[in-house]
Amino acid sequence: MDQTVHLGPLTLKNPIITASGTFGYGLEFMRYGDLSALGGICLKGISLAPRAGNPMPRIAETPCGMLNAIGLQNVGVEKFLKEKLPYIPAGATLIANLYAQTAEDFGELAAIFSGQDKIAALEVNISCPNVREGGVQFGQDPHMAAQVVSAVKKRAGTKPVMVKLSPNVTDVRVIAKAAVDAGADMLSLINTLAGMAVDIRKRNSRLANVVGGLSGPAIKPVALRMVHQVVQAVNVPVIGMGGIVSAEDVLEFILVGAHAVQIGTYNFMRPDNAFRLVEEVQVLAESLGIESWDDYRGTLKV
Amino acid sequence: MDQTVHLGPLTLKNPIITASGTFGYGLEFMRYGDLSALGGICLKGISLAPRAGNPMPRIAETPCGMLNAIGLQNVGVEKFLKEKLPYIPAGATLIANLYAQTAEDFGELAAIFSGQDKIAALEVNISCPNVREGGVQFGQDPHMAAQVVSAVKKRAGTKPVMVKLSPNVTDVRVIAKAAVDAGADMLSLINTLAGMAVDIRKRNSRLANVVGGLSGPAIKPVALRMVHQVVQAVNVPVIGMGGIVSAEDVLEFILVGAHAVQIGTYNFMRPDNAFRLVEEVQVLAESLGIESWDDYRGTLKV
Amino acid sequence: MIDSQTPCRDLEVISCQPGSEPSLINLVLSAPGWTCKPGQFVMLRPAHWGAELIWPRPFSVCDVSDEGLRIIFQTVGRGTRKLAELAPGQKVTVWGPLGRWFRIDETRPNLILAGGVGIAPFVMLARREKTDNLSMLFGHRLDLEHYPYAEIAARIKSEAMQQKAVADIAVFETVLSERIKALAGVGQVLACGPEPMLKVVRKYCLLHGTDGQVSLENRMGCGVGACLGCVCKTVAGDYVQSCVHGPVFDVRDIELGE
Amino acid sequence: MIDSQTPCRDLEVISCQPGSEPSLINLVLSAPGWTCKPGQFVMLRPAHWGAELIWPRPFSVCDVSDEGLRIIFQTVGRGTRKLAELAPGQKVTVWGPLGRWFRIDETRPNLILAGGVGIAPFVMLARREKTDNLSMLFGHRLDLEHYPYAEIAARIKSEAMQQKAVADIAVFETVLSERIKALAGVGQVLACGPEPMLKVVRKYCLLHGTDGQVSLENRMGCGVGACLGCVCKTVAGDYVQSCVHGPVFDVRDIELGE
Ligand SMILES: Cc1cc2nc3c(=O)[nH]c(=O)nc-3n(C[C@H](O)[C@H](O)[C@H](O)COP(=O)(O)OP(=O)(O)OC[C@H]3O[C@@H](n4cnc5c(N)ncnc54)[C@H](O)[C@@H]3O)c2cc1C
Ligand SMILES: Cc1cc2nc3c(=O)[nH]c(=O)nc-3n(C[C@H](O)[C@H](O)[C@H](O)COP(=O)(O)OP(=O)(O)OC[C@H]3O[C@@H](n4cnc5c(N)ncnc54)[C@H](O)[C@@H]3O)c2cc1C
Ligand SMILES: Cc1cc2nc3c(=O)[nH]c(=O)nc-3n(C[C@H](O)[C@H](O)[C@H](O)COP(=O)(O)O)c2cc1C
Ligand SMILES: Cc1cc2nc3c(=O)[nH]c(=O)nc-3n(C[C@H](O)[C@H](O)[C@H](O)COP(=O)(O)O)c2cc1C
Ligand code: FES
Ligand code: FES
Repeated sequence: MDQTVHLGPLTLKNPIITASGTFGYGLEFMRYGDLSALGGICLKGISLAPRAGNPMPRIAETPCGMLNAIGLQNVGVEKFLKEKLPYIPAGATLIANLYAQTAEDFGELAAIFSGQDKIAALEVNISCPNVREGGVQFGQDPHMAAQVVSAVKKRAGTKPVMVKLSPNVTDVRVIAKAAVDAGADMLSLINTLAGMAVDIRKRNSRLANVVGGLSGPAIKPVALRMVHQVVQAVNVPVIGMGGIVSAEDVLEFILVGAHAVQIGTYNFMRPDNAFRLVEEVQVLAESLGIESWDDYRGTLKV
Repeated sequence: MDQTVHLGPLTLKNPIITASGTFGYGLEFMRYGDLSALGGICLKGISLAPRAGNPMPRIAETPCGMLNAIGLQNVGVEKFLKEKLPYIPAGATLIANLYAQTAEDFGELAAIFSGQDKIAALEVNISCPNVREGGVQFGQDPHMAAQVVSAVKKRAGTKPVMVKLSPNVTDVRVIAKAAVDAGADMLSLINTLAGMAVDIRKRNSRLANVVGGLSGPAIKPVALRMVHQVVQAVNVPVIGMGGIVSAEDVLEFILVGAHAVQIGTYNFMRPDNAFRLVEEVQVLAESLGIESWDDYRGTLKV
Repeated sequence: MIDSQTPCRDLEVISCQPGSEPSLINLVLSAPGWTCKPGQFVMLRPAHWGAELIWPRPFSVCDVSDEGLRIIFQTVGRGTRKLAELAPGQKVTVWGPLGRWFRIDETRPNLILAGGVGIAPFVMLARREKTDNLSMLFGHRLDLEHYPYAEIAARIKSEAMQQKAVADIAVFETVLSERIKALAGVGQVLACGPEPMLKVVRKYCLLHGTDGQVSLENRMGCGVGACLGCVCKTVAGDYVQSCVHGPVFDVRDIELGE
Repeated sequence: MIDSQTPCRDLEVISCQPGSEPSLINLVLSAPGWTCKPGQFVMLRPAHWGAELIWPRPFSVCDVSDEGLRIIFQTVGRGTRKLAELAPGQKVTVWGPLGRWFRIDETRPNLILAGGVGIAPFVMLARREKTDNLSMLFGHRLDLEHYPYAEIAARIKSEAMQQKAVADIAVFETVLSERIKALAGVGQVLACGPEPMLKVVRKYCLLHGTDGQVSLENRMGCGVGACLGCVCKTVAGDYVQSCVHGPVFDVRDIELGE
C-alpha cells in the first residue's frame, strides 16, 4: 500500500508526524531512525525571542499519561535558524511550530519561516496551557483565534498553515470553524488537557507551574471524539493526535476522519517508536485490506 | 481521627460518598459492606418518568478508564419510591441524583424528594454527556444552569442542594459561580469527559450512542485541576471526584480544597472498594498526623 | 433468587496452565468457601492488577469444590492474555457466585448445546446431575482433547462436531435445528457458546416452540447490577442487567439483536 | 561529546535478584554490544510494560562487559517495584549509553563521594582505573554488605560511614566538608548520591574552591533531550537537559535549587 497523503497543499510520505515538543528539533532522534522516513516532524515550539521556560519540576507521571509544564522553553527563532535547522538532514519534512504572545508576533514568525526552504509548513500553537500569556487564551476564543490565524496567513507566503486546537473548550467546532474561516489550510488537534497532580505529603503541586498539560493514552478517547466532531464541521484536512501508542490507534484516528496523525508522548516511551510505527501501520493497513487512505478515511459508520 | 465532615447544612460521617450511576440504588452493594459506614451514597440518576436508556453496547474500556453511554436508564421516581427506597437500610446517608429535560421537571423532582425523610440531600445532574436533551446542555451554559438550580431550590424545601458540574467547558468557574449565585448549597465535580472509542475492523463506534463519558484514573489530573479552580472561585463546599482509586487520591482532592469526594468507577473494580477506602483513608490520615479535615483541607502550597 | 454468598475474597492461584493449545487456559484457584449452581459465574481481578485495564472479567464457574475453584478460559484480548500469565501463589480477587443458573427439568430430556469454551459450566453440571435425561451436543473448532469434553462424556451421553471451515458451521446449524425441533414440546435445550450460536439456538427454539435457556456473554463492568453496561433487551422492551437477571435467560424472555 | 552507540535494544533479563535487603535489586541484562564510561546511564523499559507507567526509568550503568549489563537499583516507587519483579528471559528495552561521564584526572587525587545506591557507577570506575590517585568515601544507611562496596574496596582505598539516625547525617556532612576542603586546589571530588548530599557537596566545593563533579538524578521523561523535563539550571540562568548535558556536571556550572 502506498501510504502517501495529500493534506491540501502539503504532501506527506505517510501519515505519521511527530508532535511538537516531543521530538526536539529532530536532531535528538537521528540516532534512532531515519528522519526522512517519517511523514513529517513538528519541531519544538519556537518563539521570536528565546524562552527559558518554567521552573522545575516540569513533568509528572499520571495514570496512562503525563503532565508537562515546560513553558515553551526554546532557543528563539534566530538561534534555531543558525544552530539547529542547518543540521537537520535534507529529506525530512519539517513543520515549524509557532508560539507568540500577540497576533503581530505570530505574523512576524510566519514571515521569517516563509522564507525558509527547509520548512514545509507552519503549525500555529494557540493552545498551550502552560504559558501565562497567549497560548490557550487564543485557542479558547474564536475571535482571538481568527486574529492570530489571519495574521499568520497574511505573512506565511506559500507555506501551508496548520492551526493547533485546544481541547480545553466547551465546543471545539466553534474554534475550528473560526480558524478555517480565517484561512487555516488544515487543523491539528488535540493539544494537552489542562490538569494537575499534587503530593499529599509535601502538600505541594508536582509541577512548579501548578497546572500542566495532560497527554498520553489517558486522553485518547477525548481526542478521538474531538477529531470526529471537527471533521464533520470543517472542510479542511484534520491531523489527529492525543494518546497514540500503536498502529491500531493511528487507524482509529484515520477511521474517524483524520488525514494524518501526530505522535507525542509515545516518543518518550521508546525513542524509535515513531519510526517503528510507520512500518507497523503499513503492515496493519495491508492486513485489513486497505488500498489507500482515501478509501479508509472517515468510513466510521455512525 | 474523627472523619466527620460538615458540608454546610449536611453532615457526613466521613468524606467518602459513592458516585451516582456507579453504586446502583445502594442495594446492589449491601452484601459487600455496611451501607451506613459510608459518608454517603449518591443514588443512580432518577427522572420523573422511567427511562430505558441507550441501546447496547453502552460501555467500553479505555487506557486507565472507561466510557459509558448508559443514557440514564432508571425506573422513574414513582417506582423508585415504592420499590427501591423502602429497602435501603436506615442509617445510610442517601443523596438523590436528579435528571430532567426542563427546569420545571427538575423542580418537580425536587418537590417530590423534598418530602422524603430518607433522602438527606439532592444532587442536580446538569452534566450528563449521554442524553440528547437536558444533561450537559444545562451544564455548559451559565444561564441555563442558573435556571435549573433556581427551579430546584424553590421546591427543595429544607433539602441541601448539590449541583454536579460538567468538565466539558472552557471555564468551569463560570458555571460554578452561576450555580452558587442561583442558590446551590454545594457543588460536586467532575462528571465524565465526553469521549469516543472505535473499532478499526468493524469500522463502528464501540458505543451505540457513538459518544460516551470518560471516567476512571485517566481523568484524575483534569478533575483535580477543576476542583482546585472551583474551590478558589466559590464559597460553598465542593465535593471532588474523578478517577479516585486509593486513599492517596482521596487526600489529593481534600488537599486542593474538597470537603468530600465521590467514588465512581472504582466501585466496579471491586464491589467493596468504597467500604475499604473509609478505613484506608483513616489509616493514611493518621499516619500523616492529620487531626481533622479542617486542618488539612485546602492546604496546598501554590 | 439472590444468593447471599458473594463477598469478595482474595484467592490464591494454585495453577494456571495452558493446554497443548496455548489459547485455552486452565486456572485453579484456592477453594472459595462457597458452592454454586451450573451457569453461575464469578468476577475475577488479579489483586495487583494496575488500573490500565479497569474492569474485572467474568467467567463461568467450571467447577468448585474443597479442592478449589476451576475456570477454563480462552485468551481473546488484553485481559485474558494478562490472566494467562498468572503464577501459583499470586492473589486474585473473586466475587461470586453471581447470576442465575441453568434450570434442569429431570422429568424431561435436557439437551446441552455447548460451543467452544462455552462447555465450561457443564463440567459441574455433568458431575452433579445423576439424571439420564441429560445429554450434550458439543460444537468445537480446536481438536477435542483441548476441551474438558472427555470428563463430561464419561458421565452423560455426549456427541461432538468439529467446525473447521465456514461450511462446517452451516452443517452444525442444521443439526442444531433438527435437535431443537425434535425436543419441541417434550424437552428443553441449555445453551452456552459464542453469540452467533446463541442466536441460532434462540431462532430455532422460537421457530419450533422448544423450551430453551441461553447463557449470554455480554461485556460486564461490575458484575453486581450497578453499571448497567451488560443489559439485555427483554421482549417487553426493557433493558435488564444480564449479570443479575442472567447470564442464563429463557429464550422467550429476551431479544438478541441481529 | 555525543556517543554514537545508542540505538534501542531489547535485552534479555539474565537475573534480577534482591539482596538480603529486598529493596536493593541486582539486575543483569544480556550484553548490549556496547561499552561506556562511568557515570553514563541507560533508559530502561520492560518491552511488555503497559502504558499505565508512561516513562522509561534511568539507571546508572554499574558495569558492562561481554557478560552483560549490570544495574543496581533501589525500589522507591511504582516503577522500580515493578522492575523488581522481572524474571529471567523477559525482554527489557534499553537505550544508551547516555549522557556525560565522570572525568578522572590521573595526575591528582580523585575522591569519590558515594551515597547509598549512588555507589553504582563507581563499580565500573574502580574496575577500570589503575591509578593510585583514586579513593572513595561511602555514606550508607543499610548495612555495608548490601552494597557493592567490597568490590570497590578490593581495588581502591575505600572508607565507609553509616548513617542510621539524623545525627549521623550531620557527622557525615562534617566529614564531607573536611575532605572537600583538604582537596582544595590539589584534587577533585566525584559525587553521586541523594540530592541533599549533592547539595552539601556542591556547597563545600564552592566554599573551599575545590573542583567537583556531581551526578544528578532528575526525573526524566525521555533520556534523549527531547522532553525538557529533566533540566538543570546553569549559573548562566539557562535550563539545560541533564540527560544530555549531564547527568554529571561540574559543580561550578549549575545551581541546585534552595
Ligand atoms: C457470564 C459470563 C461468563 C463467561 N464465561 C467464560 C468462560 O468460562 N471462559 C471464557 O473463556 N470466557 C468466558 N466469558 C467471556 C470472557 O469474560 C471474555 O472473553 C473476557 O472478558 C475478555 O476479556 P479480554 O480482556 O481478554 O478481552 P477484551 O480486550 O476486553 O476484548 C474482547 C474482545 O473485544 C474486543 N474489544 C472490545 N473493546 C475493546 C477495546 N476497547 N480495545 C480493544 N479491543 C476491544 C477485542 O477485539 C476482543 O476480541 C464469559 C463472559 C460472561 C459475561
Ligand atoms: C541519570 C540517573 C541515574 C540513576 N541511577 C540510578 C541507579 O543506578 N540506581 C537507582 O536505584 N536509581 C537510580 N536513579 C534513580 C531512579 O531513576 C529512580 O529511583 C526511579 O526512576 C524511580 O522510579 P519509580 O517509578 O520507582 O518511582 P516513582 O514512582 O516515579 O517516584 C519516585 C519517588 O517520587 C515520588 N513521586 C513522584 N511523582 C509521583 C507520582 N505522580 N505519584 C506517586 N509518587 C510520585 C514517589 O513518592 C517516590 O518516592 C537514577 C536516576 C538518574 C536520572
Ligand atoms: C513535554 C511536552 C511538550 C510539548 N510541547 C509542545 C509545544 O511546544 N508546542 C505544541 O504545539 N505542543 C506541545 N506539546 C503537545 C503535543 O504536541 C501534543 O499535542 C500532546 O502531547 C498530545 O499528544 P500525545 O498524547 O500523543 O502526547 C507538548 C507535549 C509534551 C508532552
Ligand atoms: C456507568 C456510569 C454511570 C453513571 N451515571 C451517572 C448518573 O446517572 N448521574 C450522574 O450524575 N453521574 C453519573 N456518572 C458519573 C459519575 O458519577 C462520576 O461523576 C464519574 O464517573 C467520574 O468519577 P470516577 O472517575 O470516579 O468514575 C456515571 C458514571 C459511570 C461510569
Ligand atoms: S456488569 Fe454491571 S450491571 Fe451487569
Ligand atoms: S529526560 Fe527528556 S530531556 Fe532529559
